[in-house]
Amino acid sequence: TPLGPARSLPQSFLLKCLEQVRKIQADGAELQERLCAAHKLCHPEELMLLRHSLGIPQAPLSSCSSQSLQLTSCLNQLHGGLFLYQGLLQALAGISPELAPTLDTLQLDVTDFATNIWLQMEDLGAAPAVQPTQGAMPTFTSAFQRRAGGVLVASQLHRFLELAYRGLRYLAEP
Amino acid sequence: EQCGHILLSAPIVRLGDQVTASCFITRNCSHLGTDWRVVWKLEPELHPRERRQHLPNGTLQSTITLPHLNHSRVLLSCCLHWGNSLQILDQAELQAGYPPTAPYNLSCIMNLTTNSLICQWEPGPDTHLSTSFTLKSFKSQDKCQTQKDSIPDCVPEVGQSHCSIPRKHLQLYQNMSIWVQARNALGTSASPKLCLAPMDVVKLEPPTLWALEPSPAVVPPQPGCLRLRWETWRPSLYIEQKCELRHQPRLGEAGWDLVSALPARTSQYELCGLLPSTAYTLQMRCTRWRLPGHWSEWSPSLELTTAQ
Amino acid sequence: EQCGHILLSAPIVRLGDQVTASCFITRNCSHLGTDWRVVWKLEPELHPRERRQHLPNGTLQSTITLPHLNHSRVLLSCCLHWGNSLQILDQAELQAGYPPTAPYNLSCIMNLTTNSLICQWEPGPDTHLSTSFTLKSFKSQDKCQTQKDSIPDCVPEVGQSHCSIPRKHLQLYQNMSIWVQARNALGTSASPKLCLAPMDVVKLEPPTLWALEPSPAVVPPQPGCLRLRWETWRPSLYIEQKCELRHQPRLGEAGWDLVSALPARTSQYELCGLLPSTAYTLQMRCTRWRLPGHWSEWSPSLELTTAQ
Repeated sequence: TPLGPARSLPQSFLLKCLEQVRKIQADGAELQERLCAAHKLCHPEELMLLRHSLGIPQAPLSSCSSQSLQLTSCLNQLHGGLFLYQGLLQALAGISPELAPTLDTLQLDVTDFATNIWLQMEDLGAAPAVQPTQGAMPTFTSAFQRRAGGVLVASQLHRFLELAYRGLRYLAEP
Repeated sequence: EQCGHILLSAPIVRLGDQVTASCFITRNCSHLGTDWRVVWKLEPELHPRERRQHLPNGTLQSTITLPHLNHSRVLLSCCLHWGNSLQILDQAELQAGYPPTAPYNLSCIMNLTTNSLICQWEPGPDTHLSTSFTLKSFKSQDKCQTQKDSIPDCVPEVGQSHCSIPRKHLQLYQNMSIWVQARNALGTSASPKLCLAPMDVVKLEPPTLWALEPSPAVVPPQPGCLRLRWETWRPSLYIEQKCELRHQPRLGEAGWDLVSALPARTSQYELCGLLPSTAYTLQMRCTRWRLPGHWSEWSPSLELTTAQ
Repeated sequence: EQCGHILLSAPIVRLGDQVTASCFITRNCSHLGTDWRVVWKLEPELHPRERRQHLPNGTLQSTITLPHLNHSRVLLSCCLHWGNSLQILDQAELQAGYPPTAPYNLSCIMNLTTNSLICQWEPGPDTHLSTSFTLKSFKSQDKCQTQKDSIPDCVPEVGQSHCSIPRKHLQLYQNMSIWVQARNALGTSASPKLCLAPMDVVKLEPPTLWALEPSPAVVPPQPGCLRLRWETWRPSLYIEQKCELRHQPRLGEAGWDLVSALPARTSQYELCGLLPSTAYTLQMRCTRWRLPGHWSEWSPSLELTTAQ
């Protein structure tokens, strides 16, 4: 079954991953709450047109769904997605003085999580030969775009992590 | 390029002024088909007049006019009602307020503890805008008509209406011109200028009062008299001073009695003309004297009781 | 050129070591005539052996030897007794102490409020010399054998034996090697190294205990039972935890009873087996669980009384 090597994943690694997902989701929720309170940008659905024009990329996580979980590919997609979100969060720099600390914490936590996944892939001997390089990032040209981008990236990241959480929980089941 | 973009006549205006805001819906939104219309969302909710026009390059310009803006903050969102969803295309924040009025009641005190000139002022009414205050000054060798040397601006902590100019920027016995400048997006104002020499606004710490220890060498005080001594604040010993003593019976409604023009220090002072065997509260304050200065606060009380 | 000049064998030595100091009286003092002699003044007063010699260039060299310096500070003055006055020509300060011993009891806690790793240590005995402590660390991707990334030194406030490494320098879930380096003029020492992942030394704030509001929907508690609920510290909601409850009768000498392995939150908990109609004090603490962490402090007490 595709789970074969799953048993080789240390339980502590999975527990840490689950904790990190929850931590990043909490960071993301705080960023969204603040964007809603300060700038009335509360619903990502109101920013679909903007997302289209900004061209904010999404990250696939198809290999982590519990129905068809392929461990190595799942870890690779998870790392690729986290690496993408590192870039997107970096592109939001200068969002606003009040939100900068929340954005910094979110970025640090995403970077930490990506590192852990990469190291585990190395331990499994499943890490790609070369670290991924960041693709083209959207350019946010106004304060509004950075804030709207913040809402979009945070909500996308939340959905991405929901999928990841289910996959990791599935892997962590004894 | 953005599908929609807001342009304001001015991002910051005077309260009550007119403001116009235009949203330009470019042809980049052409992929939307025709089933959309521009919608402005204002926070707080306002209902301005709106005017639309199609520009030669196919861009739609929707302009709203707020004749008399009487909110200090308005968040404008240019949206599209598209299908059954509302899409936010751009946002802009409108601010309204007043140019700063001149700060007033500027006063300064030379503090010998912190060795700095501490000035404070009244900022004046709220301008509703982010307003910065700066304490400006320069050294002068005349009555502040001409600037001799500059002094770095003193920038108070945010929201504070006082600032301290450190000793290294001061010439204690020369005049300096001091004023407060207030600045925000709508203008600048300045307080009236003070012209003072730091030492002439020195404010001393209060002196210390002591009861006189009864001793064989000293004849006990007369009835209705009290014996005490005092010493001015040590760091001000080099300053010639005069002091004032006030006293009142501890109990009862009698007000303070004042003894003025007392010397800066004395090893023994007898205060008479008081009610016998009555508990008295005494306090003293001092000021730089013959040269100008501020009175110190009153000293902590000394409680003494007159003999029978 | 100076009339007299002191040269020390070493300005800083180990306590108990020998030190020599020479004072060179140059010919520049020739205008003094011959009625003078060299006098050493030491503070604290010591009486070292003195040796004098005339150098070829006419300079007089007076050398004193302190065989076992057992004062941490000695002020040396080279003087001339000239006529009936004592002239100080030069001064030098001798310091003596010990090289730093290795700091010990290094421990660290990840503080989620300040979002920093706070480490503290025991500095070891006084060295009598100005000794600086630096918290050094590096990120590792194994068990701290090899350094992956460096981390800037953490320099504590003067005299403090703790230092905080901010979040931006930390990888919360990766190992880092941490040690304390002590340095003074006589040497350097280092504490044993710790190897830890910051989150594995997280210390949570205590949970909050509440009495359960009596409500029609809820059957009143059995005699000798209490109903309560609790919630862990909000910023730690993402951390899987276990908690412990301790309780004791408010009066009397009975010690604490402990209920362990409780879940991180519960909307309703019934504690039974207690004395009926007795006032109890309850406290709770929690720790990160299945993953390592430190126990929080005990929560503030909740006072509840069991039913009749």
